[in-house]
Amino acid sequence: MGISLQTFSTASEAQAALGVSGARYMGGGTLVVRAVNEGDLLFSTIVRTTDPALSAIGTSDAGVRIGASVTMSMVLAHPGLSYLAPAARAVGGPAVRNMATVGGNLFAPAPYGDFTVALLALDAKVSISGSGEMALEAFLQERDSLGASALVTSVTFAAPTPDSFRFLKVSRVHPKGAAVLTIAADIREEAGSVVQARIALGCMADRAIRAHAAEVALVGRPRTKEGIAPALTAALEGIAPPTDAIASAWYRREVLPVHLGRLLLS
Amino acid sequence: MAVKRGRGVAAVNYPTGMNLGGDPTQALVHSTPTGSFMVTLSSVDLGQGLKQIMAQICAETIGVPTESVTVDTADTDTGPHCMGTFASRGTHRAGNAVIQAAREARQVMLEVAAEELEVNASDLDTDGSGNIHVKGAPSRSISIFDTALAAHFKHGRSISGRGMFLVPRSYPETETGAMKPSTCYAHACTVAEVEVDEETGEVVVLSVKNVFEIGRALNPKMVEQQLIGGSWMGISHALYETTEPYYPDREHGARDYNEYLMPGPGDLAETEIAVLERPSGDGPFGAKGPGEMCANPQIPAVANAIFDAVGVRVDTLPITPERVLRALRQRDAGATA
Amino acid sequence: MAKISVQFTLNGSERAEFVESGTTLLAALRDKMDDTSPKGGCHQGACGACTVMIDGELRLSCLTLAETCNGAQIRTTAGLANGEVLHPLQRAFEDAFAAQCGFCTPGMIMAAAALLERNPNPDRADVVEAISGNVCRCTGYEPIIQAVLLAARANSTSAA
Amino acid sequence: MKLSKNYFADERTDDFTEIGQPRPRSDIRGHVTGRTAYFADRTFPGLLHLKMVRSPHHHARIRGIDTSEAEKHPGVARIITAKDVPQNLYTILILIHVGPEDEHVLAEDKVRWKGEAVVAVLAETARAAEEAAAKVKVDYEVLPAVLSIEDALKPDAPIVNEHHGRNYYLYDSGECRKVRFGDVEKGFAQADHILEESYSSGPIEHAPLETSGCIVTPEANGRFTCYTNTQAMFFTLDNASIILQMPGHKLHMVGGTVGGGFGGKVDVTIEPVAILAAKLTGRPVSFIYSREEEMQVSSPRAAERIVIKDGVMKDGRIVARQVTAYIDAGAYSRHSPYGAQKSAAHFPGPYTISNVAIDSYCVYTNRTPSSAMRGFGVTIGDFALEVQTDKLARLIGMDPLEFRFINAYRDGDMKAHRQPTEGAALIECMQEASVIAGWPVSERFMKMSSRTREG
Repeated sequence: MGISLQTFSTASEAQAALGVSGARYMGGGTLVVRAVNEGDLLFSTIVRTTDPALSAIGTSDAGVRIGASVTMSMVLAHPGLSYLAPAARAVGGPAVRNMATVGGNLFAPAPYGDFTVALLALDAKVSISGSGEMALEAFLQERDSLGASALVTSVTFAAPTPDSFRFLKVSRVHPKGAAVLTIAADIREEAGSVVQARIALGCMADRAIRAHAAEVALVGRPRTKEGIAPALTAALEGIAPPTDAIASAWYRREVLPVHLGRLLLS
Repeated sequence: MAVKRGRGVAAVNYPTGMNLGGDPTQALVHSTPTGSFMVTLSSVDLGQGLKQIMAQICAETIGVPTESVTVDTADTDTGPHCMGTFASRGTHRAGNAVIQAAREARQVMLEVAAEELEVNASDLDTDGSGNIHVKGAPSRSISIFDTALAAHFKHGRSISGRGMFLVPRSYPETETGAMKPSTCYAHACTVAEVEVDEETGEVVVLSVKNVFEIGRALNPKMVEQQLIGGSWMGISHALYETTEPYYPDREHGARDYNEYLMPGPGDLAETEIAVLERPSGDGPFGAKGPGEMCANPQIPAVANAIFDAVGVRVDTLPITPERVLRALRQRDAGATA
Repeated sequence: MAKISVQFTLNGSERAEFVESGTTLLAALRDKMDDTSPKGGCHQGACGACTVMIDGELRLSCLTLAETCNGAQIRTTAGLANGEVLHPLQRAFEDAFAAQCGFCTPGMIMAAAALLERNPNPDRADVVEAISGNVCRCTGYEPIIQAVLLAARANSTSAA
Repeated sequence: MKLSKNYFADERTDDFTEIGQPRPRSDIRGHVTGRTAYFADRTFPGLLHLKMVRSPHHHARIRGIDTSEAEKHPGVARIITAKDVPQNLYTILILIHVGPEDEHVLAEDKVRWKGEAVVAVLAETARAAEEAAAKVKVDYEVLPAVLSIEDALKPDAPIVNEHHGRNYYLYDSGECRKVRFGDVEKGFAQADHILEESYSSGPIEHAPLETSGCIVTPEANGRFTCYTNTQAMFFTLDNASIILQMPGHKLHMVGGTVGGGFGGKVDVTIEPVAILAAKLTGRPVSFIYSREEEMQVSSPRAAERIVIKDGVMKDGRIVARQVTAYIDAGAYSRHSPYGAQKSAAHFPGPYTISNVAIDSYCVYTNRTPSSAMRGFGVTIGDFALEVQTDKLARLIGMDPLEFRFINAYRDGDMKAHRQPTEGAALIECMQEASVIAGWPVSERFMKMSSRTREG
């Protein structure tokens, strides 16, 4: 059978090609080519697009749009996305960051997908070729049932206010290591108390999730040791951390409140 | 953050070689017509630098510069038998074989030179830079280049030698276990300093101070390489490595370098190394095998330092944050009970 | 099986070959173009031994399909030296005894080269970050970090 | 690095011209230019790729193997099963008369660990080999598996390996290698304190950057050249010769620089089947472990369980040490019977103790066979010994470093395995450590010497 690569100049053509059985979309190749190398026989056609729209980053007052083919290095290099730099730097080493894409990261299973955790805390929306926009949180829940022909073209979100966005990746190995857990939070404060909170967690399920209960528990309270205490407890609600080679479910659950507390108080 | 510091010590020894099965290595040495030397082995260079060390050993023994010695190895058509590169035996076993072969070759070389200079071979010495001279009379000399040419084309001599190092097999005595499992022993002592995060169980190794006694540092820079790398591997074993993190459960075993945990370049302990040399009676120039030992003392030293820091013992390797945290929980439960 | 033509510049030389579709750049370089300096340590993108530069950017050749490189400028460690004159990084790796088995060395040197081209005066943290995608099992990394810093110092001295 | 030349200066001459010189490595230029030749840095026209079909079960009976669909797959050159291997049953150490043969090159009637080699598929491309491997049908009857040392040693445990007939290696000394020195019970009776503690470890991978592998080419003269990264050329050649029932002169092993070993390349699981494949197809064959195979299929350092019971006096002397060590060999011996024996000789560590009893077991489980690794038979033992030593020191309220001086072995001391100590230097290492680590010890320890019992 062998493998064949099909390259299209537009996303819509690529999306059409994905309708064929045995086709898989390739972003930067870090997931798909590895699968080929490891003898994954579930696909035999690789589809990609060189559509420049997918490699574009747009920042305006209306919001931020990052094309699905934008790499982590491109995010790092963009002066308007400095708040996302820690999340982009959390992905792989320099060579991987030159390849790994924002779109691909949305499909990375735990303990990977650190950038997606950041996007989730920014309440990003995902644009899918031919079927419009959906909230990232919903996308993550449904991504496995969207079908092979769903082609993500971009993510959009409103930029956080200065200093409202926080990101933490805990790994065993530094500076590059798979995550024990990842936390991103967009915390808005007024007059000494939290008025809006979005917290996203990586490695607390098989994919990134929102910590809604913790967000609720944080609003209206000061960002102090006592103030955040209910949120730290609430963060454990609804999590189902995986056990893998990096850490056990038990350990991830035990240290989540510790790291969340440190991030919120930093 | 509740971060505590502690330090721990460990001292170890390590046997050179594996003579429970007999432990042989052979070497051949010969000169080319123009006085370069070839060492032929079947021993394997794994990156520890066996080729370079054998060249230095041969050069020292014959009395020539290392650059003039080529080591041809890891080929069963040309190289005589070697048990293998393991058990810290490469330098010691192959080195001894090379010395024996090189001595024999040197003797032939001096005999040829003696005929050329019309003196006794026992009156000759090498100057280490390619010449043979009469002891006490440096002007009466002949180059090794000319000596080799004369051997090949005039005297019909082969400047060559055979070397064999064999530690005879030791059979353990059934009842007492009396045995001679190895020859000389290398030694080490490590002091490790750690920081333990009591809330997460994370351990940072701040520093390791390693002292190694290795018989003889045949090439100090290469010794240093191996000792630094070994020290890193010891820390890695202590805190990170396993193919089966939930042994004996076989699930979740590492499949790649992301899942198989080892300290990255951002996790390095400040590493200090001191080397002592107590030459072994049977080692090449007194050398022992430090290749394995150098990764051992860090493991218990780190474990002991963790205890010193937070008062808990983790007696299972690797000492992961999870194991430390569980032990801390147990400690705290015990304290309140 | 379908053969695809690939054509790119490898260390300054125009190269063209037919490869099977789905062939990685690593396999194309090693099996078709006699450049075995990139090593296949994992084929998973997790060890860095296959690291090369494509159009000036660091990439993993094991995760790059050869046919996506048409028209590209590819550089490997085999092309770093200028004849007998070593690249400063190569010299520094020699001087600092920064290689043992040598298998990670070509990838490590490419990662370091990408750093120095962007940042001629890196500090230790920059070097650590730059080589973070490259695994070494022998050296414990410290000699490698020292070698890269040494090369950077040598560069700045020679430029002064 | 500091060369501390003041120690043992009277036992050395340092008047060498080549020895002791920090010469550059002869291979370094190749390393930095990417020109060092590793075994896989070769291409051959018509090269076939070998992909191994492996057991998905820890323990299972093979009821049947159907390769008919795989054989028909495009690009497949040959399928190899157990019946193609001339001497399928082997064990590595048979060369030094350590048997019994207990492992199949390719599984016959049973598989005994998850990952065991069953069928070798040879195809024109790696992809075709993967595709064909997926079409090999093996009918397994899953059997109860033994996954831990504890379970293996239970009286009613399923037998892991019938060639041993029991779940441990049988030495001439019985179920374990024994070392007996003095009278350990008498030692315990006289001790002020007894401390018994257990230690354990998980399996550890060598993780060399270059995975294990070889490329074999059939030569015109009927010989086979095997480019390999084995750590032991003749071990590999001689075992291949036995397995293939092929005289040694037909085989030519060629190494080169190996991309890291650490003991992980001393098994003979790759070359024999690759040489056989080259013989059966008449074509060059490449068999290189994937990284996942290197991690999970190649032998790791064994998991171990070590129980140490010590008797110690208030003044710091260890008067009795009993060690029971269990090495998890996995399903087959490989080098483990030797490792357990090396372990027995290593205990009780670099200390002089009058009463010692060591029992070292090599235990079989339905796990990836373990084998040699840097520090074979010693590394985990040293962890246990030196943590135990720390506990003893704290038990009697003594500085851990000073405690070690009191017990350190010195020249002339008889070791437990009845070899006199020679060339000891533990004391001097500790003295130097005391200085460089700023960990002061009493003056009397700084005056001690490994060369004399005085002080």
